[in-house]
Amino acid sequence: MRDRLGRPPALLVLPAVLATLLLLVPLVAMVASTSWQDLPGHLTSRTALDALRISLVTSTVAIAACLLLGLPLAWLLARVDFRGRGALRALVTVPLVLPPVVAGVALRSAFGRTGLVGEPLLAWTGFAFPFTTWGVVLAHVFVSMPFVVIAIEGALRSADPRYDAAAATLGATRWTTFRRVTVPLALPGVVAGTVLGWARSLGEFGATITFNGNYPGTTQTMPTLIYVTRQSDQDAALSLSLLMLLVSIGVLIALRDHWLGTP
Amino acid sequence: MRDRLGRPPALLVLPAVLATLLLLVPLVAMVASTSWQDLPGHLTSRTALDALRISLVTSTVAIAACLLLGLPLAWLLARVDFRGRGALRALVTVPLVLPPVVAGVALRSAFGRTGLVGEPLLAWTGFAFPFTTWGVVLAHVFVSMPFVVIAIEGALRSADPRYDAAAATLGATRWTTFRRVTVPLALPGVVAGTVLGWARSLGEFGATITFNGNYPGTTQTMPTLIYVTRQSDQDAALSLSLLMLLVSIGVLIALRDHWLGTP
Amino acid sequence: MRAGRLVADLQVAGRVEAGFTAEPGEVLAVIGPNGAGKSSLLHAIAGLVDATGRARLGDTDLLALPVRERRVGLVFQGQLLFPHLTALDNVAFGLRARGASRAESEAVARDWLERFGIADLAGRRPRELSGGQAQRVAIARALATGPDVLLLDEPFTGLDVSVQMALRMELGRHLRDFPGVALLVTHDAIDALTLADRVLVLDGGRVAQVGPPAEVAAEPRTSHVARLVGLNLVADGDTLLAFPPDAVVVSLQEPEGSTRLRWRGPIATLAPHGDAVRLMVHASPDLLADLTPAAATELGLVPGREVWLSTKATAVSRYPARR
Amino acid sequence: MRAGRLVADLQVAGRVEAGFTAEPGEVLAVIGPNGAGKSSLLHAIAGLVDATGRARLGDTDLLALPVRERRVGLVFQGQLLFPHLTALDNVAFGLRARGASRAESEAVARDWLERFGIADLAGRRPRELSGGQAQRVAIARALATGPDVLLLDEPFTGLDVSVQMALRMELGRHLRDFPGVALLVTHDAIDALTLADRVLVLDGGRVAQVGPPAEVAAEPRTSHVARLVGLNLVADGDTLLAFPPDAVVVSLQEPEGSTRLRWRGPIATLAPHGDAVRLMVHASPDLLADLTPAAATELGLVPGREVWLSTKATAVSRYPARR
Amino acid sequence: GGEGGAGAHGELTVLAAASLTDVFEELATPFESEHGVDVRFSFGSSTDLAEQVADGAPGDVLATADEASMSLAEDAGAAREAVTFATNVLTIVVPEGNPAGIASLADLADATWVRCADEAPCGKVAQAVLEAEGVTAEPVSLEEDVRATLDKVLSGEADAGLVYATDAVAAADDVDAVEIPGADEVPTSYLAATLEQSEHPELAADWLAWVTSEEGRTILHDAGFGTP
Ligand SMILES: Nc1ncnc2c1ncn2[C@@H]1O[C@H](COP(=O)(O)OP(=O)(O)OP(=O)(O)O)[C@@H](O)[C@H]1O
Ligand SMILES: Nc1ncnc2c1ncn2[C@@H]1O[C@H](COP(=O)(O)OP(=O)(O)OP(=O)(O)O)[C@@H](O)[C@H]1O
Ligand SMILES: [Mg+2]
Ligand SMILES: [Mg+2]
Repeated sequence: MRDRLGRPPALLVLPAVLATLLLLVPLVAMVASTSWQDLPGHLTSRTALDALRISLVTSTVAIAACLLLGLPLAWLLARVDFRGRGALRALVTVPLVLPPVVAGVALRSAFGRTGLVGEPLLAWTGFAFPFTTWGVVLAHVFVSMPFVVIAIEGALRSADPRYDAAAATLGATRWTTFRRVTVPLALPGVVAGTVLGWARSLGEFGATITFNGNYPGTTQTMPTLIYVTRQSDQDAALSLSLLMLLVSIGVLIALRDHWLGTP
Repeated sequence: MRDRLGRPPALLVLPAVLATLLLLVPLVAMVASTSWQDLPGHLTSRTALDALRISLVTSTVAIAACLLLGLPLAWLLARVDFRGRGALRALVTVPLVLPPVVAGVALRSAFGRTGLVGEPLLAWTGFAFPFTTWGVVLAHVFVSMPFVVIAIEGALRSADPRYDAAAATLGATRWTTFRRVTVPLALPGVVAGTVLGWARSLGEFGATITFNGNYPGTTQTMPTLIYVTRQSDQDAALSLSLLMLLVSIGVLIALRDHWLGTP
Repeated sequence: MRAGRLVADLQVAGRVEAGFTAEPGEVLAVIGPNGAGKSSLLHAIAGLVDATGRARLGDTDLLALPVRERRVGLVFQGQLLFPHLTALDNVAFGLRARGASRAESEAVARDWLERFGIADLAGRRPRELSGGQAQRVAIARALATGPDVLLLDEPFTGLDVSVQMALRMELGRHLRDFPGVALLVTHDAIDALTLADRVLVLDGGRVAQVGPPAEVAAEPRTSHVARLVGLNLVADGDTLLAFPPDAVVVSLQEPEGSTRLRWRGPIATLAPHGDAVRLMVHASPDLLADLTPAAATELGLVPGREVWLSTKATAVSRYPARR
Repeated sequence: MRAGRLVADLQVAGRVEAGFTAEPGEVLAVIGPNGAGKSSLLHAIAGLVDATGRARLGDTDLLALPVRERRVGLVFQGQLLFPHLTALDNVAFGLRARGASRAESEAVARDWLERFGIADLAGRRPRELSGGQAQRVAIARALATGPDVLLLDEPFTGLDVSVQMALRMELGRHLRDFPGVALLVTHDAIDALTLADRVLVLDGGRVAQVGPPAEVAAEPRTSHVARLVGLNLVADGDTLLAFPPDAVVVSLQEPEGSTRLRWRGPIATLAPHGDAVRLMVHASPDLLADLTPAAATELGLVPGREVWLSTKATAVSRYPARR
Repeated sequence: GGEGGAGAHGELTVLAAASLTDVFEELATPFESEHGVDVRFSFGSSTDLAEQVADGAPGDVLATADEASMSLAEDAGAAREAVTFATNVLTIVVPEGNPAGIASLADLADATWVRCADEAPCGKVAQAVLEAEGVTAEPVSLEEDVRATLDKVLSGEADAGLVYATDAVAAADDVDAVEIPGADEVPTSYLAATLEQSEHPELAADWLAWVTSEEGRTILHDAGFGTP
């Protein structure tokens, strides 16, 4: 069903090539101006490895949480008619437009030591999110969730709802239908949402540092390490970015292969 | 086809409610701690209005460019079999994981006055991107494009490709098919991608300030203004954020109504 | 199993408005022209469209239940096989959804595929099946869960003759033992006449006639049913006249005698029908007439030619057009 | 318009492998059991599946062209109407894609809907149409562009009798004037016999027989065609024997005489067929036999009962089983 | 005299470290009326600004919060000779009312406190001060800049933070300052320079003169800055 339909028209290929160049050229230019010989150094530096580990762990936990909570929300928005659906959909979009630092401030107002939820939480359990790895996860979830929910909702709405009806006539509960029909049918969209959310969370910087600060081994993620490094050593910062890029590409490619068969 | 299928199960509603709370509580907490009486003041402040205007204009131009270039790219990735498709898809994902500041640095290596492309461009045309409103647009396009492409590709891949084949038998070129069949069928996903990209670009801060500086009236967007204001006046910064939120929610709701009929 | 009488009086706005009852074990054929509301009626019973009215199965109020608790087995007109599941998994889906183990479900599913002669295609996705193969999977999927009510929307479309015959047998056997109510939508007179205990005729969204197949076939109330069973139907005030095409006499001049049973019009088509030639004539209404090829040639019949049709009163059955 | 002879010899791996020619203006019926490769053949001509071999239309090598330049009109087995467009826009789509103005396309499309009796549904989306209504839109969509080759994959499925009859007329008229090649896939003997100039019989992905309808009906080479035209078919070495069900004698004892034309087996089904009762007997192969209801009652025939079948040699037509 | 410099319709663009936001805006008002020009600021992090200047960012004056950034711009040949126009010293800030009762650097040991990261200018100063005082207490966070450090205290997330005296002055309504004896041993310097790409070099020089003038120093001093 591919090229049988005719060669892709210039009207589409040209913009696509332009888009590719636009994304490619800055990366090439950056990589070209980066010192590769520093890379092995970072791979053995405790700080860099710690930050990389925290980044990978927190984004992965965060994206798991985003899927766990966001997939049902996306489903609700796409498939269930209820009052206030429009408002809820708008609400989900809001954190998207918050500059990350403001997102951090919002998180603090809610989950900080003196925050709306944070204060009672601290009083009852002695636990507070800020300055902990859990706080980093929380920040990641907050900034990534909208991406996950909106991308997946879009995909769910493109999928034919009549299959859900067919499943119901066969005796499937909505939960079974969700698990065995709705989500599998929208899988490419779900994967896209996951990739977006994970990447967003991996690159997240402003909200995390505002809400959690930056301490090596607990809250210092790659982006915060890169940011502080940049203040004194530009080259080291770039080569750290490169390290992060390579690792995340590796993860993404592995994920895709695993989830979607051939990429 | 809605609740006939049975009441939404607690297994889905509960996580969705949790997700909603997670997004809602920080916003409520933030709004609660913001001084609303400053809001009218901002609405008459030249700086704030300039920044708001630049933000809206640049994100809108940026998302238009993203769609113009990114939609074809998403289509190519979803519908055309070619060598290197997997690599191209990975490439598109890369800018997602770049922390914004690093994205700014990458942009500078490419389009800066002494950059890979920027230098010849300056020599031939006398034009350079950095520190201009065009530069802001460029930065926005660079950071938002991956969101647009990946979200839309996911939606396109969920849509049934046999309709494309049907269109071809009716004599439609791939371009006509793209315009009249493929994109309309994946419209919810395309809208989702657009919303994500626009919002990402509206909240964009790091890449913009790194690549373009922070000149009121030309490159100062809302997020950069908020950054500067925060240096001296936390409250004013928050209330500027609030202003931005309100405006963007307004725009999003208007857009949705316009594009999708009832929200 | 909730076997019981199905008492339904359902309205789907703008699509169908039909009341009927069906006894447990009964097979009710639902016939009617395109757009008569047959699928809508089935979907209303299954709960897939918003319907008002009543629908009781034994003691159960179906309308109060969500789709999945109605325990209907529905063969959709458009199949709607799950595209991401294999044929086997499609058939096993309902069993697993109702709590059977994977092994058990697959064994039952495989058994159904076997019965329908497509066991070797168990591992294929719907897109890798031919139209008729997919249709068989769709029927198997609906039957496999052992539903209380069977709703079959044109189940034999796209099947080849032998499969149709075999499936009609298989389904006939199944329906004979089936304790619940079965509704069978069909455009085929044979299905309606051989598989059904009673026939429900829909026309323009309303019930035009209900009765045993033989009665409906003998005294059709709608032109659609008349055409389906191959009769001509003419309304004469409150009386309906039905007569077979081979009782129609074709002539070029106005027939003599005082019979009111004569009509005039151009020939619309002319086609072989068994050993005879079948004419369709644009009279009011359209009428069919069979005559021998020799007679057709002799009269020089060609499409467009004006002819007179008449029939002997003895060949006509007359019955009131009451509802 | 590239009217010309269609010379095809196409292979789709694992699905079909068929060579045939069709003259301009000819209607070729494609028949065969489910999974025989009929749809695959049509899709190969349209360019929707990867096919090897040759396909020339006049001077044009179809295989070298992308789908849209092949100028085929394809009615898909699953309709595939664009769900986001109205019935009118669906039909107008091809015209607009080929460059006609909006007004012009819509006028032509409206005209087609009118002809198929669904002009009042022009503004509906496919999901708001009944199955038969949608099928008519699908046919209209394929015809509206004025293609060089018409590929109709079971176009009459889901249509009610009168519409089928009307559409068969309409299509017959259209095909008579149609200068190109038309391929019509069908499971209905009437379509094959009345609309087609020649019949192409597929079986297991290969061409089993090609010939004029009358010839194929009289001397079927596959059990599928035999069943389709209502004949029994028995192979006797290199010779095929065909005989009608009403030439079969049913008895409870082994028939006397030395005829080799006798078989034995349990009755599989027993159903009214016209005025007669039709038996299907599981002999090898399965055989049909018609007898009077009186005879059936007298012999005490019930499903499962073992019977003997025999036929007079005079009722049997014999012909070689060559390809 | 009101009509000097680059003329009545000129515009002076100053690229300045974010920590100078308030004081520079205050300095701009009299300058604008005196020279009949508009002063436009582009605030950002010192490193960013220096890099931008090196990349040809439009502007007349660069003011950084440390020497390293300024030398970056100088090395690129974009900044003319720099002058130190202000200094700053480290101080402890605590939330209003000092809930954790911090009276000296030594008290940090039991507190949730924050300071700048080692790589940031304010972090270098903090490191030096802490080392000089022999304090080994570990903070919960190494903030990216002094603003973020102050922010953690302002919001009550941290019991104390090490920030510049100027920050303590600016936030005096919401935080209390605890002076660090010996902090003036390790001051940090603010440098300013006119830029190669300046289109109004004279006006730029006037700005430098203005911030280093007696009047300018008073304004800087009121904001908590020290003078070199
Ligand atoms: N979703 C819908 N919205 C509005 N009208 C609809 C919808 N679905 C069907 N209809 C209309 O309702 C009427 C009944 O449709 P239905 O599908 O029940 O007919 P049917 O008897 O099954 O016909 P067919 O034999 O063609 O399948 C038709 O006129 C159809 O156009
Ligand atoms: N995508 C596919 N991949 C593999 N096999 C396929 C695919 N599509 C069809 N087939 C197989 O190819 C054979 C021919 O299929 P085709 O659809 O051409 O049959 P058909 O003659 O049209 O049957 P029907 O009358 O049921 O529509 C079938 O056995 C089918 O299972
Ligand atoms: Mg129907
Ligand atoms: Mg087929």
